Amino acid sequence: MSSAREAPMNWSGGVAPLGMSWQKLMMWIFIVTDGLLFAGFLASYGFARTGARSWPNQQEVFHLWFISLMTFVLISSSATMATAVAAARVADWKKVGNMVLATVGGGVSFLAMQAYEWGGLIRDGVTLGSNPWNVPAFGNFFFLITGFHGTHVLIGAIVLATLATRVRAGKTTAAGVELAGLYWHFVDLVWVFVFTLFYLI
Amino acid sequence: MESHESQSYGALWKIWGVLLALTAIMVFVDAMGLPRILLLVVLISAMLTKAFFISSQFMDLKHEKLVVGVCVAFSLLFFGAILFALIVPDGVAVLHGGR
Amino acid sequence: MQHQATAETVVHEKQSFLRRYVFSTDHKTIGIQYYLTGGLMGVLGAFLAGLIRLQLTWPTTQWNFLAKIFPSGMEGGFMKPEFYISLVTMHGTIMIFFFVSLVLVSGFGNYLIPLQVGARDMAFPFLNMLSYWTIVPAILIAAASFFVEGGAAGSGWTAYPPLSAVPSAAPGSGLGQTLWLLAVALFIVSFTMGGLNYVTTVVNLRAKGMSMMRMPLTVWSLLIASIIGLLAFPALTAAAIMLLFDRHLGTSFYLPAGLFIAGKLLPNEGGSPLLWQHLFWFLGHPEVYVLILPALGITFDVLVPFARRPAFGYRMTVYCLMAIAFLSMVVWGHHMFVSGMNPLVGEFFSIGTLLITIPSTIIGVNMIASLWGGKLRLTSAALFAIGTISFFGMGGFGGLFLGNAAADIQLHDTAFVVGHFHFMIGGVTMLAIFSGSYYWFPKMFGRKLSELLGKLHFWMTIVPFYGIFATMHFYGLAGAPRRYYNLSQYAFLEGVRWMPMVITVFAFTMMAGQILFLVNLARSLWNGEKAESNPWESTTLEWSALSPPPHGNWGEKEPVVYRGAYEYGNPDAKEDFVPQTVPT
Amino acid sequence: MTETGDQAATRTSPLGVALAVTVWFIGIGVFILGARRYLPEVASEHGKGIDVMLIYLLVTTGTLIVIGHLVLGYFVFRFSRTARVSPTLPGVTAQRFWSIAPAILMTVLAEGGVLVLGIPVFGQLYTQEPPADAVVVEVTGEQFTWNVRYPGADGEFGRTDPGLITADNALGVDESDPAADDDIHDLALIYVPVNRAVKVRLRSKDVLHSFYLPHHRIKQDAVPGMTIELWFVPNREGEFEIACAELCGFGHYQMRGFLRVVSHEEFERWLAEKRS
Repeated sequence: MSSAREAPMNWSGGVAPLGMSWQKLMMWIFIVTDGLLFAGFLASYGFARTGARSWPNQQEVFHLWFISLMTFVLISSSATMATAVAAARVADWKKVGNMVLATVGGGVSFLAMQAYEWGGLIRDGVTLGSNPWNVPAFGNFFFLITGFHGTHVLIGAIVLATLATRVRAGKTTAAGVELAGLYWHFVDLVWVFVFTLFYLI
Repeated sequence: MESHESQSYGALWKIWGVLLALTAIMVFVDAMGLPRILLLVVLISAMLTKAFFISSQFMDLKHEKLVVGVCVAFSLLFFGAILFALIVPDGVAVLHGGR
Repeated sequence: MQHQATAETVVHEKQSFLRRYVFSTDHKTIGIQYYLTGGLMGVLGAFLAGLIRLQLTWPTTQWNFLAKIFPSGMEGGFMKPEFYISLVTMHGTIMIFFFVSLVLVSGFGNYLIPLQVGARDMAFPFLNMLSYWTIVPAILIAAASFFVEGGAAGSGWTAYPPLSAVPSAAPGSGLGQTLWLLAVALFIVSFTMGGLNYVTTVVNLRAKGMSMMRMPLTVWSLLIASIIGLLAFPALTAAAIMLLFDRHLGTSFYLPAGLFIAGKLLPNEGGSPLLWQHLFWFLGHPEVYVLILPALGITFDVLVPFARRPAFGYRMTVYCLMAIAFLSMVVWGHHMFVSGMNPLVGEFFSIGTLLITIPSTIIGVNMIASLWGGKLRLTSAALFAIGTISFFGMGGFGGLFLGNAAADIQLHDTAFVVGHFHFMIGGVTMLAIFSGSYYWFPKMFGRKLSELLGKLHFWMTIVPFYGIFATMHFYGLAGAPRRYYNLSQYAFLEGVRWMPMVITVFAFTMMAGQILFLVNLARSLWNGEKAESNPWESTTLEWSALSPPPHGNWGEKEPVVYRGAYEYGNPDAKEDFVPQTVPT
Repeated sequence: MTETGDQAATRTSPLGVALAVTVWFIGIGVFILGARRYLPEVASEHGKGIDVMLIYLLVTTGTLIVIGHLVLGYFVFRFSRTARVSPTLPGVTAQRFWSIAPAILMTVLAEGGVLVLGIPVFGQLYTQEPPADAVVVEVTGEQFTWNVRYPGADGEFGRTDPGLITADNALGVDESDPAADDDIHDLALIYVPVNRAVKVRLRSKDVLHSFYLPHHRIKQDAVPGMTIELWFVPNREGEFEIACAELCGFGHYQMRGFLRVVSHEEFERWLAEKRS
């Protein structure tokens, strides 16, 4: 019988075996699930791009320096968020508040820049249906993927804004800040892949 | 947890610098017009390095138990990769209008 | 167990009726809500199946009473072909997503996980309630789609584009298809919320001493099932979003150039239908195991207490469940051997698929071996559990044909496939649901189901089931394609014309049998035989709680686990079983 | 209901017997039914290979189903009448053995089967080049029929363009293309000579279809945007049915066509009269 050959109870209730609270674990699993959603999009994009006879040269389509600037903003916001989490651990709530606000600022400006980029491309005639280079898949996947990433940034910004107010009111915990931080870093992580796979390659 | 408190803000901003440097390199390499295959190698390795830094340093996987990081990385990278690897051959078929 | 005496004292907060029975956050209430909702959908799905059988057996007969229910689909009492396709589609969708998933994974899962791991509730009860109240609109939308312009979705539960992507391609591809996508999307959201809860609960909220290798196999299988679900569903989410874009925003993810549908040329360009098939089956195949694995776990949990022997090869079974789960994530392509997929990839998928037979066979052997040396108590629950073993064998060996690329060329999309997956995600899961119901009903409602009705129900389920779906295997071997509104014009089926009638007769016999179960449920809810807290002399944790368990499950003192899940027939125990809570 | 303790003395349990008999009956019944021949009579060269695969699977799985059910039934019969649970618990070695044995069995049986019998046939059908003298025919699925086209004397199909599709130009053939002049068109009817390779160019105008020849063990989806080629050698004269095996709309069941396998002479005669 299996249980007979088994070491005595190897952990007791209440002690998380993975060393993290269920909230944090749940957030991590959610991140994996959501990450696989983007994996699905990016794999499809790989499929479409392999199947496409030609693909627009991103050097000409995008202003890469501008995209790099967006990346810079997002990475910096990620850094400020990490600082906020670290500050929350040592209960430096004033710093937390400022850093979270800075992060929200980063997120909002990223969204603004993305809106500007979309506007520019739409003016150049890039739509879901067609685009100047006759590669519909390009427009399709561009708006789909960046759009979904943008939505995630928006949600993150809203979450962080509420978090900031709660910090001001002193109604939040280090764990809470950490959870919000995890999500925000995930958004940044996704952008790393989108930036490389869609804008550069 | 102790390890967290001992961690200085400076360390985080070092990571920030590294990430920006990597980004800059990627953009620069992309503009250099390397041979395709080499470009892919450089960009993807740089991308994964960035991902590693963000997840381990910012997302604190370095302070979690190893199994967490392994599971997350495996789930995302392996299943992402297998999805890509097994549907792209059909992309080629579509390109040539048939098998 | 003295803490039971004080159990009621824990239920201190007075809840309004609404909080207690409708918007309850108690995992037991939610589990029962799921169970009943799923059961309702099961009845609806069976009704649709009945209509399908009517059409296939008497293609030209007039059914006036049906004309009243479906004025457009059954105009003048004659079934329209497009309505038939909608029936096939919705029967599959409802049975898979809204019956088996709901009852087996969500229903039993919610009810049993906290009780079997010794938690007071799910990790995040509110999210749990949310996941139930997300599935309700999904169901309403799916049911409503029958009555919209063009009828319900008509592209099969696989919803292959372009048929599903181009509204003009089929009557059901209009609003019906949109609603279908909406319903499935909501289901995914709900499942994700549930899955997050399952995994975190099992990992973090186990009782003192409940190490992983002491968990009942039900919990193991539900844990593994929710993990692969969480990993696989995003692909379908992505696919569904792209399909919605194609349908409503003029994109071409799945639509190649030069489509000429309903008399006009479509502007789309640059996509491929193959993409959907890949993304869909990347979910679709693991989804099958999301349904099968809990069924296997439950079967073990029911089999063992009635064989009065420990589960044979518990550890190996756990490892096999894991192996199946992993393999199931990387073999989706065996649904696409003849889809135009790259043949080398196809061969990879074929070889990978047949690897699954190895852990599956081991599990089957362990199930049979669990009876060895025992003293069978043939209650209804045990009967159904034994039936499940037989079904698992039959369905599993059918899988050898379909996983085999060469054999699949002949069998793909024939009735053989229909017979096969009905044995697996129809039969194994359904019998597991029944055995689980007879086994845990006393825990859920404090009363037993009638054994007499239960046994009648068993005979009227298992025999007709074989009559239906074993026959379907042979109908498929004879080449009969699936999803056909009428096969009478095909001469190559002359030899097997008798089969549809046989299938139909058995089908209606089986449906009649299921009425016994409904009667049994209704009757036993109010005046079934009263059951004490451990009527079956089982060892697992849920039986140490009151029947039905109070809010908070355990009274003041949480249980402590000292031993494995299945200590039956223990020679050095005064009774022949030792509950997990008995100190060593 | 549940007989507890030792009430269940060695008396036979009628329910146990009944269940055991049912289980035996099921296993043997399935085997007997499965032993009958349902497959449509094979009419192509590679089809023989597929039949070998199918029969191999029927025999092996059938045997396993019978054995499994006999054992299960015996266990039910035997252990529903025992007085007390056997005191000896299953040993580690026994559990190991019953895991390793099935593993080896299935590896040999399933993997061996597909590697030795399956993959070669599948590979021949999908990866081998057809012989040079193959009769080329283009089959284009549409809701709800099959358009058939032969390249004609020049052996080249005329260019098609979906933009040109009209009521009487179902394929949108570009008449300005000289190669189109001698193309031979037909609807849901394919003429091929016996014992000569037939190369099918499979296309679709609208949605997915599946070109299904039950007697020739051929099934291949027609995917819009792709031209999928497959070839087979019909080895029996006669008229065979074509069906659609991929849900393509409400008329799915109506996509019936015919494959006429005729002698060389008759095929040539038919070609000649079609050309004139």
